[in-house]
Amino acid sequence: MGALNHKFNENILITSLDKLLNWSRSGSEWYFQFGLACCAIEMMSAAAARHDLERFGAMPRSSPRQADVMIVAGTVTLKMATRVKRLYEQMAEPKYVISMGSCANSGGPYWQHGYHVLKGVDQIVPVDIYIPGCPPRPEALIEGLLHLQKKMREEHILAKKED
Amino acid sequence: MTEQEIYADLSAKFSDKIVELIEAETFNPTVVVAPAAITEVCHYLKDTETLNFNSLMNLAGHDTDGESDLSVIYHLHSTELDHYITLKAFTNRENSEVSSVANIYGTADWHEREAWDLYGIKFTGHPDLKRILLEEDWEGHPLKKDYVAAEFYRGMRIEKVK
Amino acid sequence: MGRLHAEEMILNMGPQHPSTHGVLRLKLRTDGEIVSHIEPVIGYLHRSFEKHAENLEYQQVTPFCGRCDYLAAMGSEHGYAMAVEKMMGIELPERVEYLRVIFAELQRIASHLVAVGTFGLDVGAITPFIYCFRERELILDLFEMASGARLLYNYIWIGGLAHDIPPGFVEKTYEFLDDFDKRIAEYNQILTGNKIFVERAADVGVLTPEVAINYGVTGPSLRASGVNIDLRRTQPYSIYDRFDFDIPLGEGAQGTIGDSWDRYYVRVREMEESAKIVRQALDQLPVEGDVKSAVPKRIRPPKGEIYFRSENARGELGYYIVSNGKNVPLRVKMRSPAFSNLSVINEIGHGWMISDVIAILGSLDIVLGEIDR
Amino acid sequence: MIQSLANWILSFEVLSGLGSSVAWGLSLFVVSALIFVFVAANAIILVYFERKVSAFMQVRLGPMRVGKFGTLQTVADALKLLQKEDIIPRSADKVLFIIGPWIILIASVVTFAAIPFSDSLLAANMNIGLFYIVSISSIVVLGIVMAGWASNNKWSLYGAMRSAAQVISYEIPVGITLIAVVAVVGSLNLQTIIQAQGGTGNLFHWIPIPLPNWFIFHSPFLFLAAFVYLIGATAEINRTPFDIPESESELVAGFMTEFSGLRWALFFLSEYANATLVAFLVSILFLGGWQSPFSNYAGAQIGFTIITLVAAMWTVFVKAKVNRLSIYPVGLALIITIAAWLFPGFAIWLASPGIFWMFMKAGSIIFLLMWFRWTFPRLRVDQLMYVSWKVILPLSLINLMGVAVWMWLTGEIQF
Repeated sequence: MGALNHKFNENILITSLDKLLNWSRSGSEWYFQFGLACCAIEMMSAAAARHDLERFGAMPRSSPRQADVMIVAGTVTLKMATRVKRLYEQMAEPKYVISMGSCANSGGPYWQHGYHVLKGVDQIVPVDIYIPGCPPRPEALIEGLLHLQKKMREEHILAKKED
Repeated sequence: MTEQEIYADLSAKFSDKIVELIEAETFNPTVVVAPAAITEVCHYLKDTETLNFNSLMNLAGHDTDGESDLSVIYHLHSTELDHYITLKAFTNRENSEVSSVANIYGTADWHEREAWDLYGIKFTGHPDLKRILLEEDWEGHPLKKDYVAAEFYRGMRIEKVK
Repeated sequence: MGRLHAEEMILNMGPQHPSTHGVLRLKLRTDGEIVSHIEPVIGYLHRSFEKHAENLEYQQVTPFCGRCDYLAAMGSEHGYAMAVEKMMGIELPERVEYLRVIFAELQRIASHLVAVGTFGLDVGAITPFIYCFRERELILDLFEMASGARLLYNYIWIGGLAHDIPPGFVEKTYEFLDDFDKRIAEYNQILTGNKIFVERAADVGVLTPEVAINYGVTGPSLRASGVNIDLRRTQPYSIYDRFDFDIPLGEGAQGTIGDSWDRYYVRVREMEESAKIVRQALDQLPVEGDVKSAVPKRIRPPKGEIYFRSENARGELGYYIVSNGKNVPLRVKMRSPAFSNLSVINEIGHGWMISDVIAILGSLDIVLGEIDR
Repeated sequence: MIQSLANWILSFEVLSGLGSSVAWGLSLFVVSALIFVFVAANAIILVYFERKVSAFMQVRLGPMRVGKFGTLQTVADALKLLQKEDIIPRSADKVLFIIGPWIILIASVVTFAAIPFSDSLLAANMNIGLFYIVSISSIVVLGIVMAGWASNNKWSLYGAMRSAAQVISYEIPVGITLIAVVAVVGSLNLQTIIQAQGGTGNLFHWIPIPLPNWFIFHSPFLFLAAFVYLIGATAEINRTPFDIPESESELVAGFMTEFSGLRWALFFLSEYANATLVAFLVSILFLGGWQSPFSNYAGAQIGFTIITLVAAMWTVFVKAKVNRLSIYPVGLALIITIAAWLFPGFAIWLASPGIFWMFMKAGSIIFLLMWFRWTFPRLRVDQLMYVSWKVILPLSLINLMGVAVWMWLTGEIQF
């Protein structure tokens, strides 16, 4: 879609086409199976039987190429930060990042004395949705995914940018 | 055998290398050993039938207050005879040097690498002494009391601690 | 013509890999499918628990203990609390001891459920993982009733508990225990007896007792090699001597003693034993007694040091605490079982194929938060 | 069918001006477009079907929010994959990387030309139908190796090498089992294979139990050959328990690791096309293709009552769980039985061979393949080779000899 981005001015056909594309993107958020710490366990139980992420079309993908959403679940240490950045760059373009847990948001409980902890994943990767909690409940992760869907629905892929 | 008997046995065998037996202020009596002699002492503890310390429970570095000497603590346990002993080796702060027990106890390999990584205590005779938890290009040994974190690491800000 | 020696390849099973149970990197030197040397690279989750323990008061360190071993947080908090209580010589009311044993054993079942589930996932069976998480959710409900949190609790304080258990907790736990026994039969039917699972796990990564003790392997992985060491029985702490439960050992039912299948099956049988302990503890639970009566106002352990060991889900969890009389510990070193259990992977993993290395890693049940601390 | 289609096009006066070759070309294009649409639509439905089946097997709900009960889920996935950036790694071998997935898709779609969906509905009535399918479907492994090698990634290289070894070593037992079937029929044409399975006979031509004359009941050796073929075919299309080329837990995503967006969708499409192909082949060769199990409408009525009774007893006694979910299958069977008894016309249609039975059998085989995937763990590479060379190959040889001896014993052929 790179060539068609933001090339058309706003009219009925384009906005409805935008809506369709946004619907399809928000309907199938394949998240990148990428757990770091305690939040990864909550992500696994969110994908398991009781809070089933599959209901929203979210399927775990283990390769960065096929994932759209990178859920940074857990503490990003400095040793891991370079890897997180490289994995983010390997993902295919319309990609989003959910920072799950206060460790990923701002360093969390390790903020004061954590010499090896990166204080917030947004220093290295643009983050779309922040989910507070340590660890956030699976329902909170699902709410984060729904917020991301709402954000995707408002995007304009084909229409010109109004800048 | 109780710790006192083991201490008596050890000081009889290595008279000069065993410094003292600390019993006050501790729940497990500790035998203080000269840092260079740790390997022979552990060999002896492990190989003699009556002692048979075949399991090293824990190996920890320790820095009391940022000025005095660093120390390494070994908690040994014999699974057959079910008795315990704790060894301690003091080493000066600048070039801290302790002889390694990695060839005697397999678990000591990683514990010693961690002690080197976080306390800067070198273990002579260790097969592959390099940092285990932090990256190779990390300066300083964080758990020393007088450690001050660097401002940036590879372009990422480390908040000023303390 | 001799062995066709192909050039060896360094394969990085990198910090991000679906079956390294977190951020562990295995540097495999492979010759085709056969792995000739494994070098685990850890430290990707080093959050410096020990640095925090040197700057926070005794009761503030408890949440960080749970965050090290986030699959058995109750067990870690229980170990730390007992270590400090022994230093201060605090006498706990009976009710607190029983409640702590109930929570520690329920946490052991929950942790083994994750271990069994992810081992099935590593070997390729996806459905048992979901079944194990279904039971784990029931246990997390119980924890949520008591402590308010699902995964990391800060519930076992030094000298007592954060809150008493709500009414209806005991009935719900009985309900869970009755339902749980049927579930074990379900796992045995879908995974334990499965021919392909046995083919993939039996005789793979055999750990001999001497190598295990030398490398400091403890917990179910050690007992699977036939060594009868369980701190709840050999060095009973808390009130474990009042319950009768037996220690499942590896018998090599499907292969040699100490293979991956044994490590898996010891965990399944250990879940039954823990359920038995919880049932007995619930029967003998004293009704009166305030859980916060023994919590000291100011925690200042006397000058000195202690090394206290307790049996966590993964093995012998040791706390080496040095105190100088102030309310901030001088040094808290956590001897984490997974740290030593992982160090044995090269010893038992080299010479096998890549898929076996993954099965062996899964059978060792490692948690990276605890390894890197 | 193409013949009839070409004549049908020529029958229009306005088009009669076209030469017969153009009409012939047009009809060829229409038929191949029809097949490709069938394969694409089938993949869309099967992906949704697999996610729902796996969810129900795992005590969860599966896609629910996208469209009613998640029915539009795969449409949303496909549209999203269209929007994804098309990454070709810089150090990848561009040509192989691009044509790899296309070769796999073309190889798996083209084989549908020889599949007879019903006695009149088939693309090309080739007299070498079976041989054509087996030879074309072995090109798939070429595409996999190409894709795996081209993406210059150690994981995909492993996936490609594993799949090459696996598919080649399973071609042989599958081929020998097919020879066993052809030995009974004497022709490679799939249509004649199905026609040879009409009517009812007794089990194994020997035990007097009235059963449809399918090859699975032809002789104990062919009965075994059916399962040998199913195992070999599951291995050939890389589905669990033989899915080591794209095993998630070991090789990240196997040979598909470096593919993103639409290119990866082609892999997904061809995986399900292969699965459907195998399901059709099993039902054609062993379960009598579009033959109906009941010889006449009375048979249909009695047959369906038995099915309903068995389903009801299974739900009430064996599973002992009568809830909203387990009532649906029993209810469906009940409705069909009542309709069969009330309307003889419906019963006659049920008893007559047709596309309904073809899709019923293929659907049940696909459900079986999915059942395998969500229960079995994965075999290791050398165990997989052991199963192929030491277990299935000798078994298929024995089946081949056994079928011949059996036919001689039961007097089908005279020496």
